[in-house]
Amino acid sequence: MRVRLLAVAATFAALIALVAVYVVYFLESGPPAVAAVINRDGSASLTLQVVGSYGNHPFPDWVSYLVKDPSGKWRHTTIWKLPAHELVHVTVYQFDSQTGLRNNFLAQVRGTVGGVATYTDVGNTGKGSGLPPYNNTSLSVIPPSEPAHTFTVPDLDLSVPLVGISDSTSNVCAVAPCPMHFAHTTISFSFRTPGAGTYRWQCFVPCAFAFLYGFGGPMQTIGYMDGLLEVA
Amino acid sequence: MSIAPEKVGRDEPHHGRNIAIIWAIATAIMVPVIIWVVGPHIPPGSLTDDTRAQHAVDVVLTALSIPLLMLVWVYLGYAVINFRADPASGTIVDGPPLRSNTRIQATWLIVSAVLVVGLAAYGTVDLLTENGAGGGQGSNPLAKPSDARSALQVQVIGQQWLWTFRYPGYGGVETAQLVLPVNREIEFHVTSLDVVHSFWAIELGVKADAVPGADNIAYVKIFRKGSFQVRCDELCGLWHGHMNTTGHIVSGSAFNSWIHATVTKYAAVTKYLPPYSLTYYPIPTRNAT
Amino acid sequence: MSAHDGVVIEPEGPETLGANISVGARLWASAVAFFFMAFVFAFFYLRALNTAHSFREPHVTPPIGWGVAILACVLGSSVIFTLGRTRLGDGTDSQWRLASLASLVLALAVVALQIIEYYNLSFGASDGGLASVFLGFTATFGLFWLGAVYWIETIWAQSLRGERAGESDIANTSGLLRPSADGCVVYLYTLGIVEIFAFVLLYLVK
Amino acid sequence: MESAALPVNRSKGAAPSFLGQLLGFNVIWAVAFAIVGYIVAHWLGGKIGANIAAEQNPGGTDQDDIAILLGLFGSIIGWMLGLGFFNYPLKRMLGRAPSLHEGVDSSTWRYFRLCTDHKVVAMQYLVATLFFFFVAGLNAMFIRTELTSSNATLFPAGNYLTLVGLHGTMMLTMMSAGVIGPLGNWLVPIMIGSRRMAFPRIESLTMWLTVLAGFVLLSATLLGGFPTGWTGYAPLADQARAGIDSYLVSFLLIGIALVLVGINILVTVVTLRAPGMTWNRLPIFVWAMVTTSILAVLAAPVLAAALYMVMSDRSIESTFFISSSGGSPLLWDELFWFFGHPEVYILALPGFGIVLEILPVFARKPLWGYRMAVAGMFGVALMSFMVWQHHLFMSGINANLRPFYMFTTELISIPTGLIFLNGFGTLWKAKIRFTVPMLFCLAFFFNFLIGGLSGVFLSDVTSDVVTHGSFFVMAHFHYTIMGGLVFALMGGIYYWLPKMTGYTINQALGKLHFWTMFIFFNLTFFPLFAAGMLGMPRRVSSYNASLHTLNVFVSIMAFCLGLSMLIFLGNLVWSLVLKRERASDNPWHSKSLEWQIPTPVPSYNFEQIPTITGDPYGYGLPEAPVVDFGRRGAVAAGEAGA
Repeated sequence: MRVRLLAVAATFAALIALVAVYVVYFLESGPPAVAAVINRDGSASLTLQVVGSYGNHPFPDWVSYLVKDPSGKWRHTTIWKLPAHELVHVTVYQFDSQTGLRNNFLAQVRGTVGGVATYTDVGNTGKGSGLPPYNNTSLSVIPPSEPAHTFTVPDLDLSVPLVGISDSTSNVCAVAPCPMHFAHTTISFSFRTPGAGTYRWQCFVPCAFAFLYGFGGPMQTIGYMDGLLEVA
Repeated sequence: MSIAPEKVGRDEPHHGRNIAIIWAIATAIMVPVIIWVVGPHIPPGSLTDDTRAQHAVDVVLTALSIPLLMLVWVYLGYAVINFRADPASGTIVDGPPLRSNTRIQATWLIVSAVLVVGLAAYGTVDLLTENGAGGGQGSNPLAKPSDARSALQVQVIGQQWLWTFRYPGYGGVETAQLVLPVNREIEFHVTSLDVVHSFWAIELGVKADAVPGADNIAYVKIFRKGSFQVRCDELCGLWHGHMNTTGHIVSGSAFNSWIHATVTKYAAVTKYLPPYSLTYYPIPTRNAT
Repeated sequence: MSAHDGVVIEPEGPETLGANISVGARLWASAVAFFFMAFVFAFFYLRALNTAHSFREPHVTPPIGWGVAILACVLGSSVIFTLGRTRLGDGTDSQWRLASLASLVLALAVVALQIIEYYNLSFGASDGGLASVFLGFTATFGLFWLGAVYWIETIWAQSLRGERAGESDIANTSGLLRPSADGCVVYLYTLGIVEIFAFVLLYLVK
Repeated sequence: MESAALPVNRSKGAAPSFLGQLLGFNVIWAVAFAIVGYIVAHWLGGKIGANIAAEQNPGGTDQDDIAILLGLFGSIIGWMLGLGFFNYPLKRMLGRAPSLHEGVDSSTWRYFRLCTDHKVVAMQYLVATLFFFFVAGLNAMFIRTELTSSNATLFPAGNYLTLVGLHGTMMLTMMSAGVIGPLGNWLVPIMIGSRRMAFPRIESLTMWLTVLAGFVLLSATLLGGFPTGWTGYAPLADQARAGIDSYLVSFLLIGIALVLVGINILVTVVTLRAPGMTWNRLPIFVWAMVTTSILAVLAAPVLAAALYMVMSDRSIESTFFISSSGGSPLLWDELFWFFGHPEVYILALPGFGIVLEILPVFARKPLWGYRMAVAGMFGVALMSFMVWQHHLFMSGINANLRPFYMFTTELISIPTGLIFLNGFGTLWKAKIRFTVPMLFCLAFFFNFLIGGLSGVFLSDVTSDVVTHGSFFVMAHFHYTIMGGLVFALMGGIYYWLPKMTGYTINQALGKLHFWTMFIFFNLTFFPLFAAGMLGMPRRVSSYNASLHTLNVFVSIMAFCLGLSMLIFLGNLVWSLVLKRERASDNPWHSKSLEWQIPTPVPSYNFEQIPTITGDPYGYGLPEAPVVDFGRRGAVAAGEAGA
């Protein structure tokens, strides 16, 4: 009886341990939340970069967003904390090449202050269409073949297409975080946060390499091309 | 413990009659309660012709299920109370060795067959007269409303993970807001750009799967102004649970001014859209280039 | 359980196992038929829908020569095995062994021909609905056909071993050669019918 | 002739030594070989993939599906190799005579390897399916935890979908094996007076494939999870990460196991019935297993084909489900539900069988309307192949088909209703004993009625527009599967486990388990009908805030239901492991054949094949003959064996 009791207790303990492993290493496995920089006037600044290939473990060839934390360090997460009812100034350094949209409707800039975003090509010789590089150009619609990604928060009706670098560019960054000397497009815009809550955001360009409709893998994984805005 | 046959010759109460009386009373109380007290609160309300049809069916089905529910519950309760072995006695007593009864079986079969055929007939007639009751009917609807020709066509495009809407009568303009006029027949054409979604306009009583390469038609006529929720009803990936939006129902004139404002506002992006089509075939790229 | 040791258990006659194999083979054949029904359904369904007008891309033309060869080997293997089975009852064991060997060789030829055909295709799996159905249907048929190859082989091997032991196949009731061969015939004919369907749908229907 | 006699039970020599057992074929080697098999086949698949799909499947992505799928198949081969499933086929290829006997000895090791004793296989099945039942139940608890908040935040959204998929797939697969595996394999041979199943090795194979299927499914958590739920809708399945490969292979294994177990049961019932076991005397549980097996044999192959198509789409990039390239997502819907609807009756029919088998024992009355019950089960089985498009009412298939499928769906309630009439006839003027198994059977009727009536709402297209794909459906099938099958299974476990294990199960704990499970089951799922009608789609992690209170209530009730299942587990551990009180041969005073033989049942079941002289429901007629064992009778052993 005593031996059997001990055996039962040991089995029970082992099962509890297994459940704990399951919860910690599978269920709760997700990226951490990083706060945006809060400016003197109460507004927030969010600095992001988008890379064509993350270049690190576990998925080196996945596209990904990164965010700069208040200490100025690039962090690999897509869960960002923002203040409620405040202006957020977003700067995106976009290092990926152009893919083009599936639904061209998303070629427009929506929900930003002024309905525009500002685009600047850096170290990027020009568009495939032969147009000159953007230089602090404010746009409300961009040609639908140009985006590499979008930054879209459907619940806020906020959507900004992120123009990609030209395919002919050789100076391409392959490992995140990307230093600024690689070819990229800088996109900046501002939007006003709503009341407290958690809002999901995602990319709408079919940019996931090797997945059907370009929408698997990083496009369906929080920490890469999907994330949350934790507005508080 | 020993096993003994049941003592015979004891006066048995008329169980059948008792059960019938209790059942009749319970049904007579519950059916009116369901129809007049609970009935009005059964979703999905009376905003559109579809929800009215659905509500009517739900009330009828609930009311019809009451006699069955009561039959089983009353019988089970009665049996549990009256047909129990005496736990105090150490003897196991057998019940009467009844094997079957053709009359009861035949009655049961006939009654259930009549119910089923009646239900199917009712459902079919309902489906035909209510223009498909808001369900997606595929590209060739079984039942069209009489004023289908003058209906406002709205294309619903599901994509991972956003609903967009095109109005083919207004240059195929595409928006992320669903705005509909009141008191006008509306013809939804639901399709998808990638995986299977399902367009569920909850308060409108409209549900149609969005299947890539297929056109799924649903009709609705809305009677009052207001707003409604749209949700995705078929698992479509990461943000399936968040693929929702709020639609608005406005007066005919307000709709006209809204749609013209939208056409003007979105002119720059509308010129980039592919021509309006009932289905779209995006390249099933696995290679992002 | 040792308390029950020493109980005399009467042995089971071989006819029970024979009946098992006989009924089991028919049920297995029905399961296989339903499996391929899914592919037949897929063929007609996708052909009827013809989404994006891409069911049959112009260059998707399955090579009919290889198709005929495979069909001939499948049917040949089945028929020869069946003929051999009738000899198993006649008492002419040597003819039965020759027939089952011939059937086995033809059955292996089916697999070889199928592989060669794959190397000679003018299209790949991504070339539309017909190409998908073609590759799915033929590949799964090949898998089930390997099962038939295995079955023929065990019967033939058991018969050979019986010969070495000086045992006649008719008497070889403990080996259950006859019910096993009967079951195999059922399976072979099921696959034969499936292959006829495959041939007609994939190669002939325009 | 000497060789004509097939040894069914060799006399058991001394079991091999511990070391001999350890080094022989067993589950330890199976696990080791499965891992090696995965690695080797994955490497091979990588080479093949690089050849045939170099540009599509660049190395480095986790989308190297050829390698991953081949790896999973390699692990199946390794698993079977380690358990010794290839020994016999190889012997047959070398021409050795068939045998029916492998791995049967009296050591505990027989529970950890291929064993041809149907009672050992059944116990393995019971432990395995209950294990995965609890794993899937635990996932349900996590799902309810997430749903305590109306805006998904507790678990990352992708993990939540994997959780939903794991819960659904594991429950569906393990519960379709949950009755036919343990109870079917244990009871069918004994109930029909046989010593074995028709194909004992295949019986063992189905059990070990089911175990592997469970672990392969769990491996999805290591491969990135899968977002499709248990229905695996394409093309989402084509698009998903490699976790879906685990789902596909796992479901394929279950499909194969279902076909094989179905064939095995059918052949056993057709060929191995004892003398006098006419079709009219077959216990109703056996009829339920027969009808379930018919469904399994015919429906599961279609699923296997559909799964193959998804694998093909994912690995060699065919286009079965991609509409831009001549395929169609609707093809998956049709094939999956052609399997899927019979599958839900694979889950329902065993419950009917258990309930109708137990009811007469505790009502002390014959089963009322036996022929009608059999007809009802066959009616359900037949009809279930003709209703599948009611899952596609909103999918945009040809609208003209709907009235037909509405009609057939409603028609299927006629044979189902017969089961209720059987129950009621049996309870009429009965002498009910409220034992734990009986309580579960009575609750079955209560729950299944609600499940059935809610099904009428779903079958009516107009009403289905509201309820389709919502929590209403979810509540509906939990009422039929959990309220029906799981309640019946619990009743069956409490009823037969004393016979199967030789130990009694604590009745007081059993009653506590029953009442908590019954109350909290209803409190959990009944409110969800309302949630569905009010606009809560299935499988969402975020929902309208107005439904928050309702969901919190349901979650709390679900946790209580989970505690109730822990009482069940505790009862099993207490009764079978700790207390261990010997059960008598026939504690319930049943007339059924399985209760007339000694407890524990010897490995050969019957000293002599019995002669059946009546059906097992002769209650009310104390002298009604049921079986003649012949051991004390006039039939000499020599005569019977001739």
